[in-house]
Amino acid sequence: MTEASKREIMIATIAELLRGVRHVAVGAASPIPAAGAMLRRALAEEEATPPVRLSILGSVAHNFFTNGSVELFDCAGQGRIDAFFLSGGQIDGQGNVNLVGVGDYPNGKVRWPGSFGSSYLYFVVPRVILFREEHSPRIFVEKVDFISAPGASPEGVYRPGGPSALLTGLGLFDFESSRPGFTLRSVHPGHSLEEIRAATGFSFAHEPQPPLTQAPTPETLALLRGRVLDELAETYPGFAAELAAEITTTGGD
Amino acid sequence: MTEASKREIMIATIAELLRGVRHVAVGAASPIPAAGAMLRRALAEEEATPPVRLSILGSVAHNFFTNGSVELFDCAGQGRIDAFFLSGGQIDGQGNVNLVGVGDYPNGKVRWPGSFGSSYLYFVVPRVILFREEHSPRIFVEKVDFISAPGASPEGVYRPGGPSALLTGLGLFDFESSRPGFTLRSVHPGHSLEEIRAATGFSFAHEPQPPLTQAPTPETLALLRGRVLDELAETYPGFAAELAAEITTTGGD
Amino acid sequence: MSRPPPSTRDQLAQAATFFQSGMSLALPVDYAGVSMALTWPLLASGTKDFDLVCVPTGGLQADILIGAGRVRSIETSAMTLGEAGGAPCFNRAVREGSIVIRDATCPAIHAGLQAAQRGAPFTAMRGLLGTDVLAQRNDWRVIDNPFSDAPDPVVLIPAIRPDLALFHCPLGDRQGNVWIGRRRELATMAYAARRSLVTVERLVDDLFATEETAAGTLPALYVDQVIEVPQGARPYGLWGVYGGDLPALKRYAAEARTPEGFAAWLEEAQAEAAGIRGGAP
Amino acid sequence: MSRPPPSTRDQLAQAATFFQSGMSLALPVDYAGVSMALTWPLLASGTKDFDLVCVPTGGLQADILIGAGRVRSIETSAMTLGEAGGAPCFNRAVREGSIVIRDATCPAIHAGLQAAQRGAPFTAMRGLLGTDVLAQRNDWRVIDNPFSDAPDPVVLIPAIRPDLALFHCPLGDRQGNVWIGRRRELATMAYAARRSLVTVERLVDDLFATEETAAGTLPALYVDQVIEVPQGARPYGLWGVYGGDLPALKRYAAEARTPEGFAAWLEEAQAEAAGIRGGAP
Repeated sequence: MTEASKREIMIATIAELLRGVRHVAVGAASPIPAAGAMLRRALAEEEATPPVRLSILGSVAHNFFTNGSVELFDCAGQGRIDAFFLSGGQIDGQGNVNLVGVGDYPNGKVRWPGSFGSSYLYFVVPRVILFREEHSPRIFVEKVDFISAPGASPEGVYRPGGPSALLTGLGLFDFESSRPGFTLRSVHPGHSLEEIRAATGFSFAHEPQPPLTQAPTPETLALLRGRVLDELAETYPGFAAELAAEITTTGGD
Repeated sequence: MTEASKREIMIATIAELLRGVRHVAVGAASPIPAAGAMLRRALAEEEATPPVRLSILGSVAHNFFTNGSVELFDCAGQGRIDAFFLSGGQIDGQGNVNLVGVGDYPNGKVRWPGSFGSSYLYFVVPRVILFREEHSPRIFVEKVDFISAPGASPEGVYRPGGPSALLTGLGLFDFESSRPGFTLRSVHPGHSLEEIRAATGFSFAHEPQPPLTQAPTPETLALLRGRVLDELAETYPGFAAELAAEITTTGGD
Repeated sequence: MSRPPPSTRDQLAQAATFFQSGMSLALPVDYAGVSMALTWPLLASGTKDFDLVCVPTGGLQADILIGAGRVRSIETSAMTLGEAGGAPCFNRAVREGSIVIRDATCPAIHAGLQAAQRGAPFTAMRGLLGTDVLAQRNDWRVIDNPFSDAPDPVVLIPAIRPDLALFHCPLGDRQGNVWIGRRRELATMAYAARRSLVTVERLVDDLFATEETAAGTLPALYVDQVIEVPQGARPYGLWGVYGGDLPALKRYAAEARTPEGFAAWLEEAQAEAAGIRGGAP
Repeated sequence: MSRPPPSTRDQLAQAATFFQSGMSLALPVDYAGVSMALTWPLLASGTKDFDLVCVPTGGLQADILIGAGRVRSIETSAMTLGEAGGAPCFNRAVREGSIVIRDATCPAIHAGLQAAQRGAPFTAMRGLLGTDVLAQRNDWRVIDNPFSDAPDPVVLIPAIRPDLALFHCPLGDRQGNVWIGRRRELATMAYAARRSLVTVERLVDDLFATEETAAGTLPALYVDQVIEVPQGARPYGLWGVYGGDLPALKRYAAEARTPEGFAAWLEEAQAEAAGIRGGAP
């Protein structure tokens, strides 16, 4: 079997971050998180641990909500969603997420779509995984221009949820809400601490020599390239084809 | 055609009280109000005035709600229900309604089912018709023992709705929220002001010689005994049979 | 009633793992899917001190639980056997002061459950001001509407989060989804409750097979166990499926008028449910 | 798109009686039943100064209305063309400051509509504290939870009561009922709005004929007019019925990048909608 590609490592990392969840929700346009969640579901079956439920928003086939688009938020508010993914146009060192735009609100120089449900879900989903493949100082800033969702909240604010990790194309960070701030947990193969430092606009804690992000075991990789790729192809045919092509040609990037 | 029976007069009176409504809701166990509402719907068609919608709660056939038992209340809160009927174990001279019981709450000597939706609907439905066929001082009291729903509210309380009339087996009253209190508008044929006074535990305004409650016109009576009786038989077969029997045997009581 | 197959009986017996003393139980209104079938394993479990939440009114099932001495408190907008009259055990318990009664009004119960559905701590509602319903509820609050310039008192209802919702509906499927149709208060109950235990008339293969059936389906996510119990609402009817058994309700109303009469009725009903005799309770 | 029969065209023209300048308009999320077909008579009516409420996010339809200069303000949780990218006219209008933007978050919009559905002046929701979304909304309030002993700030969202809801769904019937299936936000929009104008893929006889279809039906009580417009959501898809036309959305995204490009796109689209040429806009 060829080695794991960088995307496969990210997918396997997400599956690892989702260990123990019962229900994970994924946005329709998030193939890597969806793949990670599908891998976690498959692993749970292999390991005979409690089944994992996966809701892909906007999908007709993988969506078992029947109460309209409010149900995701209600469900999260009831504590029935254990994990969710969030991205951001800007993410800062305090875990604040900006989905609205750059510059002075409201008429800044760049306008993004908007906060969607982040201003709520970030508060109530216990394990929010920040995911952004691109890793650059434009995205990872010292301080966001607009807080769509804050990384941490003062005492007294109802906050059963919040960020647990940040995964990028370069590395994996843990979030500590007590500080609040990020700690680099591992660097993806082919990258370095120095590269991550240069690409990150905020300071973060790290060991002097952070370890490499763990590659999936051969068993996990086989599951990903077999069952999970098949499942993925149903909902994300374009992405699944890309992933399959990577595997057969380079075995990595 | 035989003369209108007392029940037919009450039904026609209700149809008159409902003039101009677009949507009236009726409880499942209220055949006389339902008959009045059906007669109003039929009259609106005859008179080519805007159609009248009738929701009979708890009925499968005459219920077009699809959002469970909350929909009646939501619908009323939206201002989409123009008229509703309310009865009471006690009704007092201020229009207060008691559906809970007699004596000291909660462990009084008589317990009735409870307030149902009255504590809300009485506030938001513009034309609530109080209806109780039995007319006795036990029911029509000076002051209710428990206020399930108040007849009037102080200034500043959101109150687009409230009682508009009280119909009993003896007569018809108007309610004036400014006083607040009842005015006897008419006495049903066969009864008298003195009889009503003796049967009513609260004082009410009245003309020295209140008129008789108007009997339905022959056209209205024909509609009631034809189409409305047929409609009624679908939902209230027992009541419709009783009504039909009254018509053919005595032509009244 | 056709005798339930052994698997149903076993499943009903297993359902006992859901029952704990001191639980709050959400029960639906009489015409909208009462799981009468679950009444017997609930009683057999020996659990008690229930806080009942009737959605939004209660009837036979709640009255039996009260008569059997299992109820600590009841929140309801009404207790009635409908055409069969008042709820005898409830009325007796209220007179004797042996249960705590939290009189409500229908939309307040819906509002409280919907607040729990949304994960909100409370919600606002109109009406109620000047009622003794409000005056007696020290767990409700009145605030001045902060969006209004003029004084505008508004009642706040706290979220109602029952421990367990029990109900019966027409269909369930192999994945644990159940079809509630238009009776969406059953969904609200399940959303709001920590767990739900549901009996169904019959099991089908897949309620998500078509968008038509999916539209009236409560997903398995909110349903902890589904048990097939044909006629599981009897003697109540099931909305749109079968009518109620008024003579049976009237018989209950008459017999339960005294504690002794209730005890006799209950013994007979439990024996019948246990399959010792034929016929439904 | 098959050319609509004259009756549909007449009905769409008549729909103009619903439109008034200064109205607030509720529009659904892109995958859940956007009535693109109503965009053209709305523009043709010449009305403007709309306050848009996107439920809970906006896309092509809102962007067209903004590009055409008809929008005064927009309340939304996001504006996007999905895979086709950002909403070009919206982005331009925000940069230029030509519309008022009320940034929200999805559950706040649902909560506001649900408050209106219940006739409540406001409702409570968790989250939002410490966000700039909240900081920028002077029409929202924060109170201390009156049910909590410890300090517990909670956001209150006022009821959202749109003047008109516009949406498209799979089926309508002769009585004016419409079938929304699982897209229950369409019901919430209609409950909350003063009036609703609905296009449907096709008309059937009676949606209350079976409990299966009744379960996904929004009653005529909340629907002021139903117009049969096959493919009425195009180029959007209709959930569970047909997919979206991504190339058409991408073409729009590219052309509307400049005011001139948008104007040319709009002229062509309106001409096509008026039936001067074949094909859908």
